[in-house]
Amino acid sequence: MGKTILKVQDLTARYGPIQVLHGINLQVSEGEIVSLLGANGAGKTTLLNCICGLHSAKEGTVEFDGQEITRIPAEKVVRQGMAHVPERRQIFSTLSVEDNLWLGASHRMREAGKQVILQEIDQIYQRFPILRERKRQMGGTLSGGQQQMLAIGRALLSKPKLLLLDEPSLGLAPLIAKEILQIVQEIRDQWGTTVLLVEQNAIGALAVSDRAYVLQTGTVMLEGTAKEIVSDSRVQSAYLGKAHA
Amino acid sequence: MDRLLHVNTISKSFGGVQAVNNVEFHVHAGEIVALIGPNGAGKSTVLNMVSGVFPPSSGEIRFDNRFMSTVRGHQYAAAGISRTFQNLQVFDDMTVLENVMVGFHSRTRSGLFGCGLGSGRSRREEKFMREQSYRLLKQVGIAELAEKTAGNLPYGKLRLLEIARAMAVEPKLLLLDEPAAGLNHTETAELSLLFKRIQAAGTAILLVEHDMDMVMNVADRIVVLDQGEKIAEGIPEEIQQNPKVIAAYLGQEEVAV
Amino acid sequence: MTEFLQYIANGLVIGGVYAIVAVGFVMIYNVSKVINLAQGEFLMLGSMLTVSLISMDIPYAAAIVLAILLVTGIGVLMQKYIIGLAKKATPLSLIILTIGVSILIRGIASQIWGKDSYTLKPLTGNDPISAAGVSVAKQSVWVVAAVLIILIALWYLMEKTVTGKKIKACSVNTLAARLMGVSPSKMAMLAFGISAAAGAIAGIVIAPLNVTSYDVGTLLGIKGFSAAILGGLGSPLGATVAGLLLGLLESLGAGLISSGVKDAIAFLVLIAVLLIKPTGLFGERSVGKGGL
Amino acid sequence: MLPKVKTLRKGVVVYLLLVILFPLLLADSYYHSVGVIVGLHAIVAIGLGLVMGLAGQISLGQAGFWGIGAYTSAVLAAKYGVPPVLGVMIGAIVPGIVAFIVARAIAGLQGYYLAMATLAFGYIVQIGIAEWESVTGGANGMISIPPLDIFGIGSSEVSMYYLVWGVVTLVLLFSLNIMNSRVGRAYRAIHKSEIAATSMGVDVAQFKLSAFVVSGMFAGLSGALYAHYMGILDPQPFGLHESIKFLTIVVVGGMTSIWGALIGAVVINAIGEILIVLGEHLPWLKGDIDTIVFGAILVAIIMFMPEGLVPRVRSWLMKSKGDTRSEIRSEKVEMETVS
Amino acid sequence: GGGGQPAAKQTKDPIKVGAVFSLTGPNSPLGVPEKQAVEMMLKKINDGGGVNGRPLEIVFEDDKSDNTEAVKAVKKLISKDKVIAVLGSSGSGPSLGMAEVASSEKITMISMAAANQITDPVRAGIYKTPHTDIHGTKRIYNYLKEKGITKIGILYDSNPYGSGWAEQLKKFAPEYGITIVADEKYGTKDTSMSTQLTKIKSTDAKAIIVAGTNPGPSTIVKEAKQLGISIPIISSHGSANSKFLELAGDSANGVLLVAGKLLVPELVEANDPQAPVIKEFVKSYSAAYNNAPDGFAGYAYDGLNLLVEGLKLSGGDPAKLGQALENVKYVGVTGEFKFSSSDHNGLTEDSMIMVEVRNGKFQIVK
Ligand SMILES: Nc1ncnc2c1ncn2[C@@H]1O[C@H](COP(=O)(O)OP(=O)(O)OP(=O)(O)O)[C@@H](O)[C@H]1O
Ligand SMILES: Nc1ncnc2c1ncn2[C@@H]1O[C@H](COP(=O)(O)OP(=O)(O)OP(=O)(O)O)[C@@H](O)[C@H]1O
Ligand SMILES: [Mg+2]
Ligand SMILES: [Mg+2]
Repeated sequence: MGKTILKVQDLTARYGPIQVLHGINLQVSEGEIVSLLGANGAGKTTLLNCICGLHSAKEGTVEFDGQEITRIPAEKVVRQGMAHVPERRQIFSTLSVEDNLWLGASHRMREAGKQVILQEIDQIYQRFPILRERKRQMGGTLSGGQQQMLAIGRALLSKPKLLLLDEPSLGLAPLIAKEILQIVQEIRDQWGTTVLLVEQNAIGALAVSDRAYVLQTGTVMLEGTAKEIVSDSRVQSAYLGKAHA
Repeated sequence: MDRLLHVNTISKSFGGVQAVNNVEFHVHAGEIVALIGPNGAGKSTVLNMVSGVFPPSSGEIRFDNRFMSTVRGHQYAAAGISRTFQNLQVFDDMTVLENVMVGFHSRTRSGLFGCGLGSGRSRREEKFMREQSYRLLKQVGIAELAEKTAGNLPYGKLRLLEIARAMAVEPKLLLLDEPAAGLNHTETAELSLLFKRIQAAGTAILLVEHDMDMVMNVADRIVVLDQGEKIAEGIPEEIQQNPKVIAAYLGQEEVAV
Repeated sequence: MTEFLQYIANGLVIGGVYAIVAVGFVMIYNVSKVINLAQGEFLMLGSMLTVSLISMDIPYAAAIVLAILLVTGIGVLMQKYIIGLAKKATPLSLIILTIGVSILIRGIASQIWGKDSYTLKPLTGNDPISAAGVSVAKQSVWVVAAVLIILIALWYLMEKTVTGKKIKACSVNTLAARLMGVSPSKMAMLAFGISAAAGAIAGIVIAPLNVTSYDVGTLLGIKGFSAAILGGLGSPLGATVAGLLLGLLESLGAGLISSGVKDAIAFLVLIAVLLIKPTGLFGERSVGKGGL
Repeated sequence: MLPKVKTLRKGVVVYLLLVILFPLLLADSYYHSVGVIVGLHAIVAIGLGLVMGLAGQISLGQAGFWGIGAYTSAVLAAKYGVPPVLGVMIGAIVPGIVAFIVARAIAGLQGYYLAMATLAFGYIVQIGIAEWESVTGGANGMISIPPLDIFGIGSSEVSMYYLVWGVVTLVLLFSLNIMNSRVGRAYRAIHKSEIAATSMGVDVAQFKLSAFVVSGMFAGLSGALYAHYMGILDPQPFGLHESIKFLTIVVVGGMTSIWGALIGAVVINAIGEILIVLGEHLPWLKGDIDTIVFGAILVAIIMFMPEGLVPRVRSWLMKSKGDTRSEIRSEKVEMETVS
Repeated sequence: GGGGQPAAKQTKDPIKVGAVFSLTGPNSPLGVPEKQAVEMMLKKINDGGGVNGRPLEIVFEDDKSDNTEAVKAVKKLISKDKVIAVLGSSGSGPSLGMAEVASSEKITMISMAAANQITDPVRAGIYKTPHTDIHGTKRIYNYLKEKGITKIGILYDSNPYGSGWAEQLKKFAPEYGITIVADEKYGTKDTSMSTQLTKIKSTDAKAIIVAGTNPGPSTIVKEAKQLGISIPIISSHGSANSKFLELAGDSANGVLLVAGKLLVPELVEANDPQAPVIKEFVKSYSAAYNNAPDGFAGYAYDGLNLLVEGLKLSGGDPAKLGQALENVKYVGVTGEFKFSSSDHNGLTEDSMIMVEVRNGKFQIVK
């Protein structure tokens, strides 16, 4: 494993007066896939939002690639090489599929050049052929699963060092859901992109992860390698359901 | 058993996209039918047509011995159909309880002037709605959140809230679009139990869901769509073995489980 | 017959003005979903500043450029320090906010320039241009030219550049735009700057046709808003067509029916169009009931 | 649930005391006339609040209904000798009918398109009044409209005050009742998601329609009272300027609250009165400085409390009581720019 | 509103009078000079020992050019300040609203607004000083008759000022043998009137009468020129001021206007009874405010003087004031006022003159 690319220290966050994160500590090394598990409302989404600057943390620090980014707004953090596939997808509903993808690469336009990006978009189309078929359709009229593919494709186009994925398999057919997780692994293997993954499908997620954190009501309840987590009895009963019980 | 819902060769196209193509199936009273298929197969579109969001381009839908083509959107609730949404449509500035109370709209009558003047009926209905809504919240297990503003709930709880709100209509048929999305296994298992209870009380369910544990667990029958067409129909055991379904949707491993 | 042609010519000139104002509305709306009812004040500022600068013995052309730059700056500042800070405002309260800003600007203008009207001399000579019994002021040509230039420039920006895509992205989904590395507040400032500049240009090209004063912005703002809506809020082209149409309606209404009800006729047609096409002539793109 | 009802009652009692005592405490007919105007604005604003805050529909043409009410009653009384009391009632019904017809046509429009259509409606009404000279007196207007004289109380300033505020009270209670009822929730549901509301059985079109009709009636009622109070009418006050004033009142007071409309009317008029008094003492506050100040206040209120005065004050009070609900809600809006 | 400073040694109770002018809002270009004229005259009156030996005190209010505010203001003056008479307001709408209150409260009022309705029908105690549109109409029609013009087009602002004119123009046309062949209006804030002019041009009108206040008429004469309209344009007193010349520029040349004599003080004939009054007023106003008075200042000046005459006649008894004014004969800057029980304006069309713009200057016609 390489150097630490993301380091979260004593992070707290609140919505108004309600505190939802109580001192989170978390580290991700370059090239790792790390899963973030936890029940509904545990604070996974909030944590991701704090990391990328969509939500501003109350206390604590976030370090990314050696720089502190704690209260830097998302649009800047993204340009430093972090991509975030947010909860509920957030695609540009009235823009075409292709424009959605272009926007993913928009902040690299100057350095990379149009040709390179066209090629990259083509790679995304190869991975998700349905998107090529629908490239003129408005994003908002895609089916739920198609939208999810678009959101992931769009994020990949920013060539991130660190990719945050918030429930990428939500709403995907089993076949695709599995494929997405494989894709996550491929992305890491091909490009060395580091991934921080939030998933409800704990088994699937752990299968592709190196390490994992389990969040419970805003605190880290457990951390360890994927193997350790899978075999933890508390995790088994709470998150893995009957399949492993 | 009665045929509660009969979907008779309906199709829908959006511009050039043939989203649903001659799909036919039915749901009996008190039955749970699952509608599955790959992303973009047309499941939500079918659900939208059955719930009156838009009409089919061709074909017809019969519910409770009525042709639904002449029924207007807001009359579906009174007719006995209610639904939840894949992309949540919660009234997020109302409290959780109030959200459910809206569900009682079709079962109450007091009008603008009755409510404005505080008529006896409006007050009786208000009390009825409050009590019943609270009961429904208990049933789905979020009664303790009753007075919270709905918008502040986490995703999973919102799904439960939508179910409670849909139940308030006292539907004969409940349409659920991916109710388990975003829930973990434990929560999904609880939800399955809830559906069984709803079914036991006599409500039929048409369920769109990608979580095969849930589908196999609760569905009496399964209809499989692919690219807008029905490719299979049967009881869970049959569907799990159906090679077409495996190829298009489930994938090999799932069968092994 | 010549009257009829003259009505059309008159209508197109007024309509051109409405069109430029409407394009300003569309521009800001496209980025921030704000209807900036202070748009008319940009026109007023453009013409009044030009008048003032000329009276300070600054050459005509320089005064115009300077006035446009000043108004652009005011537009940017307005976004940065007022509209942009009202993050929690709903669209309805944003309407009131922009109305408040316009009252404020108008009030300040009346302190600076008083309530009197002023004239601005035409860009090129006073003589009318006539053909086939129809005559228009030479200045009208400038109005038409301004419409075309602004429209083409905007079309290029929105359709052919990445900045254009970024602007659209902000309008559709700000959160996602931020995740694409696009700063919505910068885009909004850009949009306000462009709208303000367009408004200032409009103010300057029309002032010589009649007069200008601290309160010319109000009515032009309303007319521009009408045209923006009639065209279908998202579309600069729609706004232009609708602006011209509105001008024609008023002129033909006054010419063929009655000058007392010309505005009523224009508004009735507007409502009628909305009844048939609820999102205007070139309706905004919407996903309708998709993606439920 | 129960505490809500209690605070409501407490609010109404305080309100009634203030309304009754005001003319006695400030026993000067000038203040009574200010009170009358505030009341007239409040009636319109409460109706507009129902349309905007509850049903989420914007109206930039409310002064149109106000004007129809005013002219209906004035013409009936001045030209046809109809007793003003009857005229006022008809003056409420006619705009209601107009609102019904207009809303049937335009209630299907969304957002700014609806705003434009209502604005256009307002213009058409104003032009119509000015052009229908034979009945309305055209741009020159009408004079000598008989005053309201109910129960022989006479048309003194105080009796007008109590009459107007009696109407305000009825309108207020009616609207408060609606707010927390089946109908009110249906409105709010439409506001959030028309599709979800429809699937719950809410007839969206009909509800939007009824909100417009009620607001049209309230505006007409106020307009009719205004006509008899002023004694003269011309088309000038019934234009966009006044519509915007009503809108401002509602937004400043807080759209989501019925009390907001009332408080908004008080606050906006109070600002006007304070500026008049200040102008007498601060010579530099002459000329149109007061419009600048007014514009600035408007901007400041929207910037710093976009949800409006009443919801803001309420959340302060709740916070001091340890209740945090509405605070969260305002926080939420920030994230909600989402789609 | 401050008020007059009573001279130091006067001990008697002041006579309290209210004045409502449009000091802000669209009518403020009217209201501000009106207030200035009143303030100037007030100082002079009190310096000269007041009225009937009592100092005069004037309480000023601003109606913001708004009817409702005007009504509120006059109520305030009556109930709080206990004034015995009111001057104002500048605009017709606010004046009519005030008149309603004043007549029901039996307070004397003198308005500075144009509308004929203020004094027609006559109401006890309600007066006005400006020329009405009737005078203007008759003056113009007399001129047209002399020139033998019988067919005209009219183009007027749709506001009360323009509409009032239109009403009189239409009413008196038959009496003078004139046919109105085009009847067009425009909105106060409209940016172009070309279409209305085109329409008039297409008729056989031999003259255009324009009724409106600035800037409308200046736009009209400019556009008329662009359209090549060559028939005479006659404009109402609403645009008879130097601003019109400035805004219309070259296009103003040849335009005829009907106006009060105050427009051209130096051209008033010496044997005119108004000549000394006008001269004196222009001198003192210019000295006080550094610019020449316009017609509005004149209306207010005459209004206050008329009120003072009335106070003198009634011996300061507020109850008799309204009646007493009917007997006042007074030569003012606006004209020679002869109030009577059937005429509360007291002017005739002789108080108006016709002027023509030549080389950017007003010249009296004939
Ligand atoms: N905008 C908000 N305003 C107020 N509270 C919020 C807001 N968003 C989330 N919360 C609260 O913060 C807590 C954490 O929410 P978060 O969305 O981070 O959880 P999560 O782990 O992502 O849940 P899920 O699995 O359902 O997506 C929850 O209790 C939720 O109610
Ligand atoms: N309004 C629309 N315009 C154009 N195409 C549409 C529209 N709505 C749906 N579609 C297309 O119709 C097809 C079916 O969509 P639908 O939402 O029914 O799929 P689904 O089976 O629910 O998929 P998922 O499981 O991903 O939610 C998709 O290809 C989608 O892109
Ligand atoms: Mg989450
Ligand atoms: Mg779907």
